[in-house]
Amino acid sequence: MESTKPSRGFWVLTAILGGISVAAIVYFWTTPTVQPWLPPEGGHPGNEVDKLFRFMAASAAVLYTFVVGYIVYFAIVFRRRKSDPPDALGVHVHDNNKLETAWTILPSLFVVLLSIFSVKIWSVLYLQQPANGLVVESIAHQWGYVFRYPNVKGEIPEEMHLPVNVPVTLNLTSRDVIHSFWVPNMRLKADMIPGMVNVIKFTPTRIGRYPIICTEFCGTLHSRMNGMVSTENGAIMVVESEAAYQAWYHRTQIAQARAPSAAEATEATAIALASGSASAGKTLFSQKCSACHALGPFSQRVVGPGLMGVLHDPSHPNLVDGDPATPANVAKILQRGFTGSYGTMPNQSENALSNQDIANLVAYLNTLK
Amino acid sequence: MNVVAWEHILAVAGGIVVFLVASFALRADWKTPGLDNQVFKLMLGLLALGGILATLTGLQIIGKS
Amino acid sequence: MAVASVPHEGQADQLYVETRALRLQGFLLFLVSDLVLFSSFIFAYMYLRNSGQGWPPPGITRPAIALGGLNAAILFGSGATMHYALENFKRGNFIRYAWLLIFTIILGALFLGGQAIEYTTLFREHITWAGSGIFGASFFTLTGMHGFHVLCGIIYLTILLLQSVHGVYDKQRYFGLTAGTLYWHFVDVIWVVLFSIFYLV
Amino acid sequence: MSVIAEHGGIAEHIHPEPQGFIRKYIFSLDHKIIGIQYLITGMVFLVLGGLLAELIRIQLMNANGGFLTPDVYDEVYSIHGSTMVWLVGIPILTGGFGNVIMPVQIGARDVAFPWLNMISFWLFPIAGLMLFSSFLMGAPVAGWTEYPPMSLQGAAGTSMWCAAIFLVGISSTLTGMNFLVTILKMRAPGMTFTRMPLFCWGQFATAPLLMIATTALAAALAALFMERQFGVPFYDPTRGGSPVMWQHMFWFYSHPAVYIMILPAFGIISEVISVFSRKPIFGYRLIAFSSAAIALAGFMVWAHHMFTSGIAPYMQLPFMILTFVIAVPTGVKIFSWMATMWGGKIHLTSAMLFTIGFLILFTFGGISGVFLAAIPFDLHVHGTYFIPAHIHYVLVGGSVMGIFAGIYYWFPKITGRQMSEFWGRVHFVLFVIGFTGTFLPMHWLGAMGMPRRVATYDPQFQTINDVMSIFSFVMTFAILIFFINVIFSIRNGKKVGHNPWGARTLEWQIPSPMPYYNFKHIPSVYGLPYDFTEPLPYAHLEEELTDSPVPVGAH
Repeated sequence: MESTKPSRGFWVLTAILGGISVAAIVYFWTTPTVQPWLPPEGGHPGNEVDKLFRFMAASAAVLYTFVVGYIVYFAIVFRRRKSDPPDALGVHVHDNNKLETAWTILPSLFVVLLSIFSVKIWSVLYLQQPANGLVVESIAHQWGYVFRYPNVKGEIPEEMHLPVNVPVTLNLTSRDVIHSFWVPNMRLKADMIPGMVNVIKFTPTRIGRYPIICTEFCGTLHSRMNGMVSTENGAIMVVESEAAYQAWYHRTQIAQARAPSAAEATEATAIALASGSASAGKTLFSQKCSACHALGPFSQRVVGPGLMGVLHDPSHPNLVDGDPATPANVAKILQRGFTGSYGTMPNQSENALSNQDIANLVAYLNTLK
Repeated sequence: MNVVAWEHILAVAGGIVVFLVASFALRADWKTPGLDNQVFKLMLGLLALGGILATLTGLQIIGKS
Repeated sequence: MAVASVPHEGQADQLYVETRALRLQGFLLFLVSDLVLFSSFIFAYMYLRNSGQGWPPPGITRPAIALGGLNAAILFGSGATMHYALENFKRGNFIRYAWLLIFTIILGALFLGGQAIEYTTLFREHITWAGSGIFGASFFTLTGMHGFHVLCGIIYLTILLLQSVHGVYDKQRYFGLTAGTLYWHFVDVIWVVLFSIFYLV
Repeated sequence: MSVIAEHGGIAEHIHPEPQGFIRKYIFSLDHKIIGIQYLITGMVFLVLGGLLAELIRIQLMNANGGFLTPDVYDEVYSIHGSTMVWLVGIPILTGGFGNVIMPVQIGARDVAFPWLNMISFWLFPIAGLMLFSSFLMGAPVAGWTEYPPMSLQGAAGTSMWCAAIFLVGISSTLTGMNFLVTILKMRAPGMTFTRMPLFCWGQFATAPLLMIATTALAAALAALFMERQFGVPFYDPTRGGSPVMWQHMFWFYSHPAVYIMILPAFGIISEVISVFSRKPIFGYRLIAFSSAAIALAGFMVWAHHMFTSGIAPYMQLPFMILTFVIAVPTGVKIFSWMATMWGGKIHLTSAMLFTIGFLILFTFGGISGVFLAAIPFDLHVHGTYFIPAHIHYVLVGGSVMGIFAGIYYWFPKITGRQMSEFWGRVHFVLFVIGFTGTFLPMHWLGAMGMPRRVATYDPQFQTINDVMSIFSFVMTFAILIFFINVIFSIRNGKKVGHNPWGARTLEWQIPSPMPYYNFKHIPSVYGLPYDFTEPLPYAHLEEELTDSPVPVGAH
């Protein structure tokens, strides 16, 4: 029976593997960018994700170096040699409680460490993003993205402009099947699910043009929702200076205002909204509206979106048609009906609403906060 | 007496009977060994609960239409 | 090494005892997987119910509680009769066993009848499986699945009754009856849950 | 002997072997025949799924596609994934190896319910045919996960897919029940849980997963089928349903499903590594119990597949941390296997090479799994090529390497002949090279911005995709060598005795191929089967290898 003590070669190997590990840790600790492993980083909290990546990559390198190093070493050193008798046996060790405890406790400690670190980054992602800033909505469809901006009428296809260093709240939903919104440079992703609104909050910090990519399979032309900056194919996120953004914004505002939407074709008569009664509106709502609209947040969609806080929700400054959420614009939708990404709603006559009914409903909706 | 009232009365009566029978059976079986009997006991307990629910429903204490 | 070469007295009983243990465990595992099936649909129901559309959703009336309560009492009652049927069989009281089993089958059929009345009432109000949103989907799927289990149970118990009339089971070997009772109790107990979640909360 | 007569009970009854071809080989009740049927059918589907994979790789050799239309491409990868999970991984590892080896290893003559076993098997090829027949009516396109509402829009084949997977699910559920009762009730006298071979521990941990998780999937599939065929609203958001609900139900099954495919492979690895290191498995108890721990924890982590699906941030945290926790028992296993190799006399046979390959590749897959569990990083790589990279590392680098190790290891037991060791080594080298070249770059591609399930992609990734495709041909070539080796060895392999590897578990103590009745006398067990310095811990095995007839009275 051979000795159960590790040989000198084992310790030499351990030293070599330790050296490689230290090199890996130093590399991931000090390398200025994680560029060869991930695409260039373009904003906050993407930079935080990179920190987690460095930590995990360094730990993984250490662990994997040791595992592979030892396995290969054992397979070579402890192989059966030609000189061994055919019935030669290995060292009969069944258990080693100290060793087993060690390699149960150590990974557990590492898991605790990793959990703490991940939860910290998680809280940066979800809890510590500034609430103010630009609110943009993106609605995916087969096969593309459209974007809505505050006070810009209608929807802008395939190109999203953002000012640099301004926090962004992105409300994501879909018109048909599940899509996804991924900007690799921002390290952020959320699925765009019909009937649900998912939110991403981030701050772009680097000017550039970044691809927007759909990562949930969405049908025949799913591959086309794969933004490629090199070929200008698919949707692009353009991060530009504040001045350039403002210029684009005003240009777009004017261009979009000139393009009349189909709903505008019918002329609406002005309604005296001041005369509305919220209590009458409440009754009317349960009769006429509640089959399609929940009294929940915007994201709670039945047929149309939820209407809780429709006039007071800072994360939805726009109505579904892209106009700002004002009582007059709500009345306009009730008069004209709506057809668009968020579904179809009948107009005033189809819903059999009088002008007074509309005033009542608007008064009621204004009380929902 | 309309149909609904009869339904209530029968539910109360049935519920009480079920509860009593299940409780007695549970008490009688309490010490029986074996995997199947353990399962039976669990089932009888739930059945007694069902009896209570049916009774309370019949008494219109719980339940929504 | 004279292996069990000659079947001797009691060996058949040994065989029965051992296969019974296997079959009992197998049958209980089947019930467990059936329970998981129901639980999955109950999870789906709870998930949809809490998806913020209010419950019952607008335009839906719930099934009548009075009939529901009576129906529940009938099914639970059949569980009690089934239990005593098995008890009587164990004690060798065959006639009483047979009557209790028949009574169980009748109660089961009554339950299905009540269910049919309930369905017809809902259909009359145009509440259907596919046409009434998540209420129709979850209510008819779950109660329908349960009703199918009751139907299978009725057939199963009828077969057991015929078998026992033909003397397939005796005081020592009645695993089929144990399994039938387990199954019937399982169907009852599932209804305790379904009744609570559809009619009571 | 009387001891055995008392303890052995029904196990002493041997029914006469059926003689007709159909009863003996087609509708056999013999667990070994059924297991071989599973293995062969699974291998057939492995070939079909592999060919589909090659179609995918050929398509991706050009960034602009062109080989297949996008729709056909979507069908191909959907069926590839479904085949590999449900018709290859699960049936081979549970129905295949579990049936052939497990009852013998616990000292039983068959599984608890042979009829049920036969039905389980026959559901599986039928379901496979149904799955492939969906190509005729427009196969499903939304990947093996079939997320609605996309799957609600899919062609008629999607309903066929539902039905096929439902059938495979029933087959799995029945197998799980059967194995659970077999292991609980039919172990030989003295075969306590702490003396059970680790392969049986793998099967024992897998069986409840098969039984419970699969039933949950059956419910999800039934709801999808009803919605597609009868318009019952469960998942369609415009009618009040919830597409996210499918994801919950699907992953409640499919996360345990990957453990269904890895726990038996862990078992195979544990057997092989001990036998070919000529030393006892290190830390038997820890390996056995960590299997059970992994199985249990596997039920509590499903939502880590859904971090981007909009579940509340606070709900995500427990899933992330529990997923990290699973790394601990898995790590413990890897370390124990390494310690088993330490100080051994390692025979570098093909089976052992595949085991070493398993350790190296699976560890990599496990580590990338920890990356994916971390929510912030998962938000970046979810739905990209990082995911296929990870799953192929754990399922090909893990399960398939385990399957190959198992086949090289147990081939002499099943056929009485040995496979060619030389071609086995060639297979190993080419397979590992091809595998690494195909799947290692996928991690990088995903992290850099290539989404999965695309028929065309950004041209900047074309070179690396071409390289990957070429390596995938190497991998296919390696598998071709393996199949030629198998077919050649069945007829012309070197004849070997009943125990060519000097292994100590029960199946190696009886003749090869294993006789119909497995054991003339049910053995008694006195200890663990891993201690090579001790005499065999079995009694009443003396007559197994002699020509003495099977006991007459057995019926």
